[in-house]
Amino acid sequence: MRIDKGQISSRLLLFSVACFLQSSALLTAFLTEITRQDSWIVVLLGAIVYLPFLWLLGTLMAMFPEQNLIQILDEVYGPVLGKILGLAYLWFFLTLSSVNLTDLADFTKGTIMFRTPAPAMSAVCILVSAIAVRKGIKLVTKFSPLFVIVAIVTMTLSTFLVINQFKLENFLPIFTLPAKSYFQGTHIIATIPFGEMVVYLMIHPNVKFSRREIRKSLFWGFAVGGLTLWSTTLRDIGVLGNTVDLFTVPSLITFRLVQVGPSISRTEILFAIILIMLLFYKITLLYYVAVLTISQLFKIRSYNHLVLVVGSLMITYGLTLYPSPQKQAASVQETVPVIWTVFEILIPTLTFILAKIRKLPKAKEA
Amino acid sequence: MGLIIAAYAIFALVDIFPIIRSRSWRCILVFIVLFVISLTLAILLKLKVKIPSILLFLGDILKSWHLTY
Amino acid sequence: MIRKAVKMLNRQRLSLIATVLLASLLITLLSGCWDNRELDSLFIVTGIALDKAPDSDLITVTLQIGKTESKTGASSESGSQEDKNAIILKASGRTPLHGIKRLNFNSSRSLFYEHNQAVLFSSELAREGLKEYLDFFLRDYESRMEVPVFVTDGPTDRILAVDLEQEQSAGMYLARVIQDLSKLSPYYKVRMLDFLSRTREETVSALIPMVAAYDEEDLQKLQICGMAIFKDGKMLDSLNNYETLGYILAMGDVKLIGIEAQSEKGHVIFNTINLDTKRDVKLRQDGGVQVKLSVEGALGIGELKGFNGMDFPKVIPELTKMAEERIKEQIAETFEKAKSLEADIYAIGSEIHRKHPKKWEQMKSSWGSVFSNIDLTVDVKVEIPETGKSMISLEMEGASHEDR
Amino acid sequence: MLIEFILRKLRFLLDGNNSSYYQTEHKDRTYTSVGDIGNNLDENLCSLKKLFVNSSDLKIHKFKFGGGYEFSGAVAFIDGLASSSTVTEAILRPIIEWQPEEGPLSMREIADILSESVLWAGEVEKVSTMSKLAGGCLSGDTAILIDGCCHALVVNSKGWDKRSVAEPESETVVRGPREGFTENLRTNTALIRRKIKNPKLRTEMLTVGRKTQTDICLMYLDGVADEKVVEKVKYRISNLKVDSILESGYIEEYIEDAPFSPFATIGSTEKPDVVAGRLLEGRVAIVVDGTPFVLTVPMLFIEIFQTTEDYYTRPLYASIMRMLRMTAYFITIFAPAIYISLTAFHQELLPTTLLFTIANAREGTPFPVFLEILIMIFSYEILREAGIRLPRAVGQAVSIVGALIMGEAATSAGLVGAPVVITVALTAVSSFLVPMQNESASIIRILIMILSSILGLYGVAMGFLALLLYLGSLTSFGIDFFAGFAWTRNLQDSAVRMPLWTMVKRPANIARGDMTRRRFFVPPLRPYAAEEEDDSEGGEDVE
Repeated sequence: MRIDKGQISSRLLLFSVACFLQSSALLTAFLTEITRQDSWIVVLLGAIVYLPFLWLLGTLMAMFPEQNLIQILDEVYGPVLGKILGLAYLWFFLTLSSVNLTDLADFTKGTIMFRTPAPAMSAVCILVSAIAVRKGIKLVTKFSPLFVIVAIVTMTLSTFLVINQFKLENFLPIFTLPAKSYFQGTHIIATIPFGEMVVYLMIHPNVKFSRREIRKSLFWGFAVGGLTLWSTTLRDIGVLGNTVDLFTVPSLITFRLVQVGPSISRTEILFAIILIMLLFYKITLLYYVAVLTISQLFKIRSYNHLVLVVGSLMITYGLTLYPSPQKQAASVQETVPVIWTVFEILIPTLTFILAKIRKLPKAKEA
Repeated sequence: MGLIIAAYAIFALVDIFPIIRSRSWRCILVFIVLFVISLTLAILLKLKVKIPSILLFLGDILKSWHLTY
Repeated sequence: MIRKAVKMLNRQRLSLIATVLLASLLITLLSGCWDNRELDSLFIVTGIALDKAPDSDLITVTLQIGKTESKTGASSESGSQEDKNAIILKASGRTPLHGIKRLNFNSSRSLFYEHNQAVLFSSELAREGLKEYLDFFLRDYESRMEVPVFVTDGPTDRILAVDLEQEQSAGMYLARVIQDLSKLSPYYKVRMLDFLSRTREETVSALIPMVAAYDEEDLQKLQICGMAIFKDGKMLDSLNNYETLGYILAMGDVKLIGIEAQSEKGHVIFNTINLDTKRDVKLRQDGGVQVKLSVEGALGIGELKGFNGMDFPKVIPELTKMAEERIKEQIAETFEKAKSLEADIYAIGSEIHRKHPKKWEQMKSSWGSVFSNIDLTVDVKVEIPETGKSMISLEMEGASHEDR
Repeated sequence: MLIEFILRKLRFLLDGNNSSYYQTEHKDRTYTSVGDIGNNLDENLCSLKKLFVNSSDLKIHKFKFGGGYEFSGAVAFIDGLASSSTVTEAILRPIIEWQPEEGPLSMREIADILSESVLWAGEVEKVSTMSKLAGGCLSGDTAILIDGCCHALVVNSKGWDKRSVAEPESETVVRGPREGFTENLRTNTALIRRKIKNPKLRTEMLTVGRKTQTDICLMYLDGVADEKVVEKVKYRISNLKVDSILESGYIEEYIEDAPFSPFATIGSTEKPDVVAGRLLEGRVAIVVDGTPFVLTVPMLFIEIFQTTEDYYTRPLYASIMRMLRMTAYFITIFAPAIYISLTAFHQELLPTTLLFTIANAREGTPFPVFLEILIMIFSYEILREAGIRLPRAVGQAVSIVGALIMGEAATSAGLVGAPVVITVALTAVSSFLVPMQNESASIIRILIMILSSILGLYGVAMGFLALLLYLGSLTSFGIDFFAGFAWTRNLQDSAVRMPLWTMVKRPANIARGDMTRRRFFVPPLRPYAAEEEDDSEGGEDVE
């Protein structure tokens, strides 16, 4: 019983994955506070650490091509436990989308609109992304090629504009930090930007691709997204050097330093707007997944009437999550990675092993 | 305060009639539950009531198990 | 079929009514437009200056506002001081923000810092230390990181109130001057970010260009007169233009600078085509530091005087030797001054910190003394490819005739 | 009374079927209940007169014919619609001069003989009901009734005076054919036929509208157009239970996918070469009698930026012009909004000198920026409408004088700043580069201006995304209206117009059948290319 009949091609999925990762370029701010100049190494490590789980994600999709995450859970863990895990994942997706939404509102409030209340901005964002979510997966992922190209062009343009302030020795004191902070940095990177790709377990039934193509498109999307993320961190460290941990959003300060002749300066607003559009894409995708999970769990046929309600819940729930940015920064660095690991790595691996033991896909074919 | 009530009333108007017309009890139930939760949260927030955040709560539990950094 | 069409129409009509209602509510709900600041309700700040209050231990904050006069003859805002093209607002307070907040009471428009062109500190204030006054510039959203910083030789309000005929305001004039100077070498322009990052490194001392106002007949003029040396946020001393040249040559990446050389044979001024310095810092076993500066580059002859009776092939090696002597002498001179003040203006400390972090831990505490007895070797290799339009100067004319 | 109204509305909202709608649908079949043609001529004539009661232009002429003038008949036609020369020459004269051979002839044989051999007219139809006879008369044919015969003959004698083919005002062109469609359906279909001389070009006739009985002709290239779209168009048009169709605009509203959207999802044009071009790309053309505007379905968003000249001029220049149109479209929608957000919200984006010039201009102007721009745009819309409505000569003068006085006086009086006038002028001029989307652009411009006056650049960004998503959700007859930036193969003709010899395939999302437009051949750059070229098997073979 597939709720959204929309079918998208595997190339569109590739772009959607790439865009999904690129849009979390804002979150590198949490990382640089811990691993200052070496954050670019940590991003690399995080990517490598996540690769096996990416492979696992691909195999799960190959094993259950027609069922999304909730149905897989029902089948592997049985109806009762499956339902409970489904509810847990529902909470996870809802929290994920509302955290990102509040992130967007706070980022805009922090950079462009200082006195506008954050819920006003998230309300507008929800209204606009509701247009896409109501229409289904086809529209949500329809413009992902555009966003990927815009992200890459912005990244290269901004690096080019700031190149004259790029000092190689800003990277220099390498490996001077304690080992614990490297482990913590890798853990953050592996779970927050990359781990969230578990969301695609809900979307893969809507994608027309053969078994071999699944891993190919997932991997290429992961590569493009990860590469852009990595080069953003490189650029920020190269320009800011030792002051990188001083600022809340380092890439924004890099854009502030763009000085091309007397007239073109202070262009960080334009770059901020582009970052907002990218984050908008990620929020729309998470919003769509949250709505899909609810309607899948409660077996509702047409989900587009629930869209606005879930949106309003996201706004209000998001406001209760983090009373202050300091608490948010602290929790993201310490507790959130652990919680996310449970959902993004432990449960999928468990499902994979159980499915292999009970040889489940075979039962379906028989 | 009034604005929030007006906003919620309007977007309920958008969705309630199609749902009732679709006659699927399950969907109506879920809609009402979600609507009530988000409305109460909004009103509580407006009244500046301190709502404990789930993420921080989970964080403290994990801290007590020394699982965090 | 018709029922389905009608149902589709109903749904569409309903959703249209609802969206229109939602949009209208959105407008009323959000019509607060919080961030809306009309242009004519703003004072556009083009220069901020901090100064020591004459009697008490407070500081005076002087804001220079770009004056906007409307061509249509509508009422123009009268500033507190009649001035042709800039309004000067002054207030005193314990900290910059404290002063500014008091300003808000008597000015009809809100202050707008985004277009600030220059930040000036008076030298007395600088001597007492600027660290505690920097926090406003670091924290405020609207203060830009790439604003150039200056130290004024004397009270700042005289600088800001200077009435220039060409530029709109002194702040803009200073920004233009620094922009041109940075074409000579990037180390002239000190931005707020550079100043902050250097003050943050305790061992490294920052340099800020100094500005002085001087009177020429009735016109007032502004002039950059060297650099002020800071250590840990406090101003120690200043380098005059000549010594600043030595510092610039030591840091490298120099263009268009004029170098003057004098010897018994004649006098010459070179135009630098490009000069770059490679710095090689080595730690000696006994804890001392050995710095080797190798300067290479190309110079063009700007002006020749003397050298009578010498033909061109002999003049060139002579000039090269004079140039190399001159550059070495200038760099050494400034280096001596820096060593005497124990002020590491060349950021050698942070270089050691980057290259040998472990050794740096021990040296950090006693870096002042270590720096003061660094032994410096400078070797300069220069060629002179360009001689301008004419090869030989008039005095040299006579010699070439006889040879032939 | 009020409560009852509310209850009815509630019941309508809750159960959704608007029951009241069905009771009012009366059957409008008054004139069809007249019945069949009888044997007696006078009876038939008086029922015909009863049908066309007091319509003075119905002409009925009785005559006698046959060898000894023993048969009597009558001719009925509408004066003005039927051309009198055909009525007299092609119908009356042959009947009267007809000398029947011997032998008794039944009335039925007479009718057959008349229709096959005697009449000189091209199209003769045997009709047995009065409604068909009346319909024939109304569409310009002549009806022949014979005493004693229960059949009547309807002869094609259409001949009203038509406008000649002229250059359309709305789409002037520098290079390319200048002929435009006229109000007459047959001339329009003929013009298209002359462009595409191919038997596979189907023309299917439909009549719509109970009162107006307008003729609609669907034209499409069999084998190239998508069958599903053709079926959908036919289905939607034939199921139109409407009273009247006076212009193709009616049809456009009735059958388009998104009735409430400001964007037109059905293309309309006045030039046959445009219609021919679109038919070759696999589209369906709807020619409506009585209007020079022919609809082409399905329409894509990209067609706004495609003009006919793009394909007639050099590809490089055409591509640059197309990009210019795209930027113009962006400017006409977003320029006022961006101006508001720059001057009212994010002043730090402007360079300092520019900021001071704008501040000087805005010093002392009474209104906030948003209101100022709204007034100027509102007055511009008034001027534009005045320019169109007035007769051509006066119209031009009004718009120029109005713009000058309005702009100049407002600035000098200090009501409006000069930069605002410049922005509005720029928006106005760039909206003329995309004439087809003019009305939708002005609506969306206002919405985005409101958003930007509330949330500044963030509002503009959200407005842009909403517009993008809304366009993405529109479909025109099942085909994505705005495929923009999607990874498709027919990017060859979107932002850039590739040279003709590279555009081998028809647009993938529209055409279905025979996809190759032309065999891929190397452009005649090489001197000897012409000789060895054997263009034997072209795009499609003509059986």
